[in-house]
Amino acid sequence: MQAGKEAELWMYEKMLEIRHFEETMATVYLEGKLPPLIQKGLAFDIGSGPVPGEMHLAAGQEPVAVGVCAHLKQTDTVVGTHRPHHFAIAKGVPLGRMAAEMFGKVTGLGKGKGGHMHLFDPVNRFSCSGIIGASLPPACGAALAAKKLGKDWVAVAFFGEGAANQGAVHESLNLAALWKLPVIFVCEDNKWAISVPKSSATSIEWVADRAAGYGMPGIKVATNDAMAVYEAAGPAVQRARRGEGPSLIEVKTDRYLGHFQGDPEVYRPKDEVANLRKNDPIPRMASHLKLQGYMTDAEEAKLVALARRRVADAFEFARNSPDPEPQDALQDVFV
Amino acid sequence: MQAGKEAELWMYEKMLEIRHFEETMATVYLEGKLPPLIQKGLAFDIGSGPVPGEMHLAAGQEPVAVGVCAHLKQTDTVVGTHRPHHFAIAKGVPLGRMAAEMFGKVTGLGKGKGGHMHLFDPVNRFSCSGIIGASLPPACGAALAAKKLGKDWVAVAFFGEGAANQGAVHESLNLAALWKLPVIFVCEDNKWAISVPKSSATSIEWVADRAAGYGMPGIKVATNDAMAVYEAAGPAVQRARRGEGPSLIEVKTDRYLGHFQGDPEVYRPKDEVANLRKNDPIPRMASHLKLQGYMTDAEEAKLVALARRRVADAFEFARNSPDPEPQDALQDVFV
Amino acid sequence: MSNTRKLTMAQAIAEGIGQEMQSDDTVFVMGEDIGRYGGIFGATGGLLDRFGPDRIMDTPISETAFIGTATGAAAAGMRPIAELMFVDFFGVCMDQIYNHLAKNTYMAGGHIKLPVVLTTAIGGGYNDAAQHSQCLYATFAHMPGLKVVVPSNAYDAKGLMIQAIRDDNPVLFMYHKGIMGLPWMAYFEGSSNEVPEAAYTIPFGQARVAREGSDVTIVTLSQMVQKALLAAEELVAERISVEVIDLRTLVPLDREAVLRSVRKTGRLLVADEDYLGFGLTGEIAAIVAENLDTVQLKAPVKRVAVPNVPIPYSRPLERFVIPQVGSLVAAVRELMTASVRQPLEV
Amino acid sequence: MSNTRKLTMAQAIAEGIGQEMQSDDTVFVMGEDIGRYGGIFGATGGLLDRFGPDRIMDTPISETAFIGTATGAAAAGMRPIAELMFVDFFGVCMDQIYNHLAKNTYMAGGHIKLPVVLTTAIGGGYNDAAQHSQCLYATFAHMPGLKVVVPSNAYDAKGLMIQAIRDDNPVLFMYHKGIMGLPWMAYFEGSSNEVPEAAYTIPFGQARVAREGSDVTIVTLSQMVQKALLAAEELVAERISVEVIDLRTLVPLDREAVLRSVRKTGRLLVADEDYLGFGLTGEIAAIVAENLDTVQLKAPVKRVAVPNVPIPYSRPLERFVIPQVGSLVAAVRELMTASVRQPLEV
Ligand SMILES: Cc1ncc(C[n+]2csc(CCOP(=O)(O)OP(=O)(O)O)c2C)c(N)n1
Ligand SMILES: Cc1ncc(C[n+]2csc(CCOP(=O)(O)OP(=O)(O)O)c2C)c(N)n1
Ligand SMILES: [Mg+2]
Ligand SMILES: [Mg+2]
Repeated sequence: MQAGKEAELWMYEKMLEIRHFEETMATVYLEGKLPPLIQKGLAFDIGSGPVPGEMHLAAGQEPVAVGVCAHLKQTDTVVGTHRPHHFAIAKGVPLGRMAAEMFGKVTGLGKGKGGHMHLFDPVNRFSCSGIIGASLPPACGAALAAKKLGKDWVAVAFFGEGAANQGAVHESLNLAALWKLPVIFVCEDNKWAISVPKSSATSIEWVADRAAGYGMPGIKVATNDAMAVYEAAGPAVQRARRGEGPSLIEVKTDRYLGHFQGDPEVYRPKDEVANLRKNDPIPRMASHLKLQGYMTDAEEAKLVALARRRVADAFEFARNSPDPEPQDALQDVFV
Repeated sequence: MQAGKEAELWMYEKMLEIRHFEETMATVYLEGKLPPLIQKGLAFDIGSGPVPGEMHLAAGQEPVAVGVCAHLKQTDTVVGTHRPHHFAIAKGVPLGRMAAEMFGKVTGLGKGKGGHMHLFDPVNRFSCSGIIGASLPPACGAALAAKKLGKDWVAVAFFGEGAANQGAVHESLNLAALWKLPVIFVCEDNKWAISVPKSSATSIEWVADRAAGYGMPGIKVATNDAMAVYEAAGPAVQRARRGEGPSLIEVKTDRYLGHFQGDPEVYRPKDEVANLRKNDPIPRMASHLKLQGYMTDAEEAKLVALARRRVADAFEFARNSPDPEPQDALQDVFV
Repeated sequence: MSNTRKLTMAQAIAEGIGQEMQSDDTVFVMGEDIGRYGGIFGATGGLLDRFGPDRIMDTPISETAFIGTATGAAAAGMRPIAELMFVDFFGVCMDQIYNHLAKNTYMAGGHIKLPVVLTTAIGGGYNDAAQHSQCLYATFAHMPGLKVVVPSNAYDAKGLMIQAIRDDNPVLFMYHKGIMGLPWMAYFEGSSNEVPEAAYTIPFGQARVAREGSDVTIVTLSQMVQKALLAAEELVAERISVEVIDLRTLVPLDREAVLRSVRKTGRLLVADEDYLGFGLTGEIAAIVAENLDTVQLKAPVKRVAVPNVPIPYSRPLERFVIPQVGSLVAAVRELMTASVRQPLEV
Repeated sequence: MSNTRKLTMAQAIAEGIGQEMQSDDTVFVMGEDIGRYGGIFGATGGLLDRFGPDRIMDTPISETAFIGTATGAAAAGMRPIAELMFVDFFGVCMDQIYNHLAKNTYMAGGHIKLPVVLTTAIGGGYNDAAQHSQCLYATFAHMPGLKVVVPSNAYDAKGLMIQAIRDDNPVLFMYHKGIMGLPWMAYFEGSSNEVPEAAYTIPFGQARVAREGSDVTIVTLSQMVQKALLAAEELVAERISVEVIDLRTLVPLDREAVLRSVRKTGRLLVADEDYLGFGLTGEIAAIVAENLDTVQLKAPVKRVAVPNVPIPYSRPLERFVIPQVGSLVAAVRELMTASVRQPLEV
């Protein structure tokens, strides 16, 4: 199933947006976190600066997000992980309110209560969680609701290769297959779970090979390529929409940055990232689009500028938004 | 791998013991639980009589227990389920202290603190739990200890077909395969999880087909037959002892009684059990043993009488043992 | 006025669920053995025949998956009821309950609502041992994000269940097995009572004065309310007048009802079937300790609960650790003879 | 006398584990990122190089499996240490922790011992939000079967860790991220202190008087001890003398230390970073309320803790819900002006 010009340009545009968002965040995140601004003796202070707390960025992992979400509508549900920005952006979550959430501002998706691992956008039906493996059960729920409401909505649960060994994954795969739920399970294999390589955590090479044990299709995408993901995801999404049940897709991808910003990465071969970046999916897609005659150099420059501006606007909106009032903390436990 | 006379006679003897134990318990359990001895209006009182609380009996499921345990030594570990008697007896747990535990007596395995779902016999390395799926992780632990201590001990985790969809099962299968632990996972498919048939709970027909997803052998035993189980379990136990890692065995078996005693079984076809009993593994094995010339009618009668006496002695010991002192309840939280 | 009949708590709960399912298509139930079996403790009795397997859904033994499914379905517009067969099993699915169902609304800044009712069986007294006899409501009340309902009788149970289903927030509804009125388990007759046929609600956060009295206040909930009422009756002979406060919900908690009663009696016994330490009895005692500027105690606060041991199986042991009517009577007597020291002049 | 050096709490914990691994081959560690990474919070720093991957075992993200594995290995003669990276993740593995590790010894009538140390990181203050900032020690102290250790400084941490490893029972060892002395997270300097090189133990159940005082008792633990000491220092200027009690362990709990101090000061502030309701602050307040025949209060008991909301992400919100030095100072001032009513004459 070929993506075609429109879809391919959309994926490229979104990948640019994601990459710029992540790279901008990587810089902004460091503001106020380094000596001499911090406690004497510290090399870095995770709790300082305009964007405190943990920060998991997805630079390099754009293809899996855009390749799947290119098939989705606003009424479809996506549940992401602790590393959620690429999924959120691909699903159409507004950049400004997303960034504002990370700045802890009232204008944020969760009024600053959630933070970067807890982005909730009911309009675009996106959510995520900081708990590994927790994306699958609620995706089953969205899919079950679609069935009960007689809608052709589908739900996508993204999870990492490290998450694959969490009990929740197994229970959800069985439940979705048993009830023929319109879910697409997408395992994002970036080879690492913090410092633990897949080979030290998973007893087989492909998580997708576990699909057979649930009676659902297992689809393997061996390259970190948006079009390859698009082609693999298409049939799975259609199958779900037709009410024929779930699928499990596994995508090989690359983590360019540390597990979280500030990660010393002592566990990682020094040259690994440099080599991975040689295969960067964004320039690869650019040349493909030009080869196809879908994009000129001028149009490329426009798209890049557009992505930069969107991200810059989002961060500016976030910075300029007001902080919540301290006592707002007591609100919203219940609606 | 043929069992041979000695092993086959041992399995037959143990199956008799198990069956007599379960049938005796089925009767004793009802003591004091029926009108007019109980609260007016009740049909049955689970909390009355010499053996109160839930009671899960395994009549019909003897083959899976004896066929596996025939390969084990005292130093091997067995972790059973909420329906544990057949496993415990096959592993050599003393009948008297086991029965005494169910009578809540000080002479019980747990001084009356555990009850029938919580039988702990450190000498014979048997334990069990009332929590579904909970047998697998500790079996991995016993196996890991064996590796670390340089012993050829193996560990067996039994679990029901209903337990197969619990997260703990998935995590344990992956961990055991990853670490090449000497474990044998045995799924006991008696078709029912209380009132829920396997087809309403599991997305595929054979749980053993999930073994491939962990890179371990999956072995299917389609008949409720001790010798068939023996032959399937042998290679798995040897593989574990050789340090080559875990296996998953699934055995089809039959539950003759209710899920627990007192179960109205409204969910179960009326004639199902009658038909199952036509294929009772114990008489089938008896005729096989005679055919083989391993057992005469006289020897059979002796074995039956022996089993009856052992069980009768156990229950008598339990009945005549003293109750714990109420304040003993405050002891043993910590050693 | 609709006519009333005497129902067991199990019947009252099932009736409440059935009436809401009748009037709201988005309400459905998921759980283990809730269909043909009708729920191990009867909370969904008869509902499968009325509503069919699409709305009364038996699940695999996958609590994490189906409770998380309830959360996801609620976010998408449904009003799921999910049953955790015994609260003792919470450990296999607590993450979906407290890190997601309970916290998502807050983390979303109130932008999503999760109308999920989680039903679960609590309590001992029939020798089901350490993994099937706990109450654990304090554990759920301690962590923010769930409303916690713990009824003591059929009338309250129906009204609180309908209130729970109509609430736009997650509600944990905990029923004690020993007051469900099951045909196979002894129960306290007082828990079966007159229940109106028509649907009605009971607001959360309003404790009930189950019995008025002037000498001692017993604050309690669930099955223990029935025990407290029997103890109060027994103490009449000794001219001790006991007031029994049935908390009914722990979140929200009716602190005022506790203070009002203790201000009147000056003596407080907190009676609980949960573990003693770091739980319900501590919280209620603390509410009084925080208010000693307006509450005048005649005796130190007393707590009766499970003495920080797992629930033992053997009958004499279980009866020793779970507070009985007799333990409440004895505790009240002690309160009547105890006294507090004068505070130091400042 | 062995010489001492100043260590961070993380270094002290790792040193204690390393010394026990050196002297006992059955001790080993399992957990996520505890090997090459050295533990996300440094509790196993340097141990992989010393003991190799067979004894410092990185695990899959399968907490139920590897914590249950620890239980099984302990029953078979090993002394495992298992790390739950953040206590907030307990919901995915609580069943193995509390239904098995914590209860098996009791259910076995004391016939098995389970020498497992479960280490876990607790606490907020660096904006890690609702799923990575909790304390939750009251939840584990509430359920019987685990000893619960919550150190406030490096010296105590090493002694309590060695004590925990040598204990034949399951011990939950909870270290607050904000006192580990990590190079990437602000911490309270007071938590890094002089630690002897030689192995030593600190018995469980003995609270420490972290600072002597005569006007107000602050009962607390973990990082909050450091905040309380700063508050006490600040209050010297107002001539208010604060005594700070560091509980150090919740199970066993040193009730006498609390009563001894409050009998002296007559004023109690319980300061806690856990949730307010149904938790630690309630239990400590209740201990005093139960002993009003021997304790004379000058003011009602005061509790300062997280006000029953999930931990919000945004800095102003998090600082508002987590008690700060200033909140302790303010609470102490209020205690000094408050008073209790005379008890009624009986
Ligand atoms: C249940 C649970 N266990 C552990 C963690 C800590 N943790 C956060 S991210 C992570 C690694 C996840 O790896 P993977 O699933 O491959 O996702 P990736 O980080 O590679 O995107 C771990 C162990 C957690 N958040 N939740
Ligand atoms: C985690 C958990 N969920 C639910 C239960 C309640 N329960 C007890 S036995 C049982 C059915 C188990 O079925 P299966 O695993 O097939 O074992 P069988 O009873 O058939 O031997 C259930 C649901 C439990 N004990 N633990
Ligand atoms: Mg990964
Ligand atoms: Mg079964």
